[in-house]
Amino acid sequence: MNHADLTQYLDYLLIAMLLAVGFAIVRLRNLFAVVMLTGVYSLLCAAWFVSLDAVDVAFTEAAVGAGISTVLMLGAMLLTARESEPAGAGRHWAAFGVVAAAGAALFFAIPDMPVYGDPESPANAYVGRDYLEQVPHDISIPNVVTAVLSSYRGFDTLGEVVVVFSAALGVMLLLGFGTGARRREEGED
Amino acid sequence: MFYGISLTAILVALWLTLSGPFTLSGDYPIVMGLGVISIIVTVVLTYRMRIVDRQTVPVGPAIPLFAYWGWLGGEIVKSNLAVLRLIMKPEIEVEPRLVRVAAEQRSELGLCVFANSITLTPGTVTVDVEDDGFLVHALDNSFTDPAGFAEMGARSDTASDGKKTGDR
Amino acid sequence: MTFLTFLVAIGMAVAMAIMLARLFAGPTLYDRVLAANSFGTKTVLFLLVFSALVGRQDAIDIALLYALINFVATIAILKFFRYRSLEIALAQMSLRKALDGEYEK
Amino acid sequence: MSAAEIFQYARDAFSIGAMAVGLVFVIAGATGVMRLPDFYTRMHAAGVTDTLGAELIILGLIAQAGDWQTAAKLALVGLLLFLTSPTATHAIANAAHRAGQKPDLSHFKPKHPADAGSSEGQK
Repeated sequence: MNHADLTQYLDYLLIAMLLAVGFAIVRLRNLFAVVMLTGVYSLLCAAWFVSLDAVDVAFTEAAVGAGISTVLMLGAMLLTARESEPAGAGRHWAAFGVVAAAGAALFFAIPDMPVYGDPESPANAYVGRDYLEQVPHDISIPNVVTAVLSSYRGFDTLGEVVVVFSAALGVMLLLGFGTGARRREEGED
Repeated sequence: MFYGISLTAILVALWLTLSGPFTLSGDYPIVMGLGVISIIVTVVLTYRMRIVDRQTVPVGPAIPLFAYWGWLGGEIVKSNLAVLRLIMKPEIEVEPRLVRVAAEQRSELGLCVFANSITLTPGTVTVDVEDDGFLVHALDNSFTDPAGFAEMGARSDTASDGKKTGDR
Repeated sequence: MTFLTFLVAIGMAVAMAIMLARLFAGPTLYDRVLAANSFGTKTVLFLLVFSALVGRQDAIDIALLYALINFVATIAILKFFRYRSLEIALAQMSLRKALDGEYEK
Repeated sequence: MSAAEIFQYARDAFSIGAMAVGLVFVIAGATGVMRLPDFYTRMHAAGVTDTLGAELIILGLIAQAGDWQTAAKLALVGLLLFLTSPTATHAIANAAHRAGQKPDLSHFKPKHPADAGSSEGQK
């Protein structure tokens, strides 16, 4: 049996677990458990990305989703309650309507998507093929994605880095990491 | 100096493990250059921080430690089978115990190796470190044999600095 | 051989699902941390087996990253619950002492 | 049959054996985490997975690995798990202990499922 046939069953298992974790995140009231479940959700997502051959996305998802955002959410939990309040009963149906409509639109769009791994799909056909052919001649970097991000779109990546850095600074100022130490020192003095 | 050289050797080995074919093939000078630069920067930084010593680059203890890991592997297999027998019974029947284990290791590394070894063998977990020993939680009565702990302590002490227990 | 690797991967996924059940059930916070940590270990193993199954090495790098992140996240969560804060108080203090000593010279 | 073929078969047999036994340990550890009655006892069951189960599976994969680089990376992952798992387990146990969660030291009788629920230690 071909391994591509086998891995799709693993995909089903991973997606089933993703669904279960998603429902648990919605249902649980203990915010701490929710933070840990979002970390687990990122781990599962990244495992699924690996099986879809999107290794670089999986790398980012594991580092950002499971690593940094878990820590940031814990920092945010310092400033808020440990338990979430149950939502009012009346609001459920409107939200469900919006979610159902968005889901139906997504399902409606599925037939227009290119087949998984299709070499003729728009993402692979035009510029993508040029990149794949040009990278070995232009830059001596083995990974095409890295070459595109850090060389062909270098300024774009620089802008992204600036945005992410200032966002991280803003979050740190908001959450106030390290203020505890300052307060303790002032108390000692 | 010895520790600096061994740190460099470890970093080179790590770089080759993680990007071996690209670096060794010679087709990608950028990758090789980045590797050389990052290794040099790391070594220079650690030198400037003055943390290159026996504790951060434990090459001296590493050799007796590997021999110790061989013995520890046998212990891990034995206690794994014991725990497996306990938890695969149709009816769970365990009698957990909290016991104090005396720890008379000479060095902090020895203490650390001993505590980690206790945790690493299933059935016993170091819960707390106190002044003169560890507080150990054991899954069942059969895991709390003092002679076993004493042997593990002596061996981890020997492994951490290469001397026999007793000649301090 | 391929099929056996596939079976091991399925087994890992089943073990992950069992850990998820413990994560949902709790009942205490430490049960959840333990389950999340163990889930991470099993995800690492799943990725390793998966990389052997499809013959791609890249998944091993992801598994390495996971093993690191899993450890750091577990320690971060526990530190948070021990000190009610994310800063590493002790390390900061000793670092500051060392720096002060350095500058006085 | 040539020597290379015999080596090939031996390698495959070792790999299959190691991975199958490792799988048994991982699944047993997971069921143990589900079945054991108290947080401190569950910790031991998780340890079964982290030590022997993980290392055996990694050993089986190393035997299957085609080149030295894959084997070295797998060995690195194994070393990392070997070094970090006891630290993480100890950190969890220590945090629970310091937070005042008492281990249930009674003899767990299978007849009383009511004993299985551990005390709420969340603060």
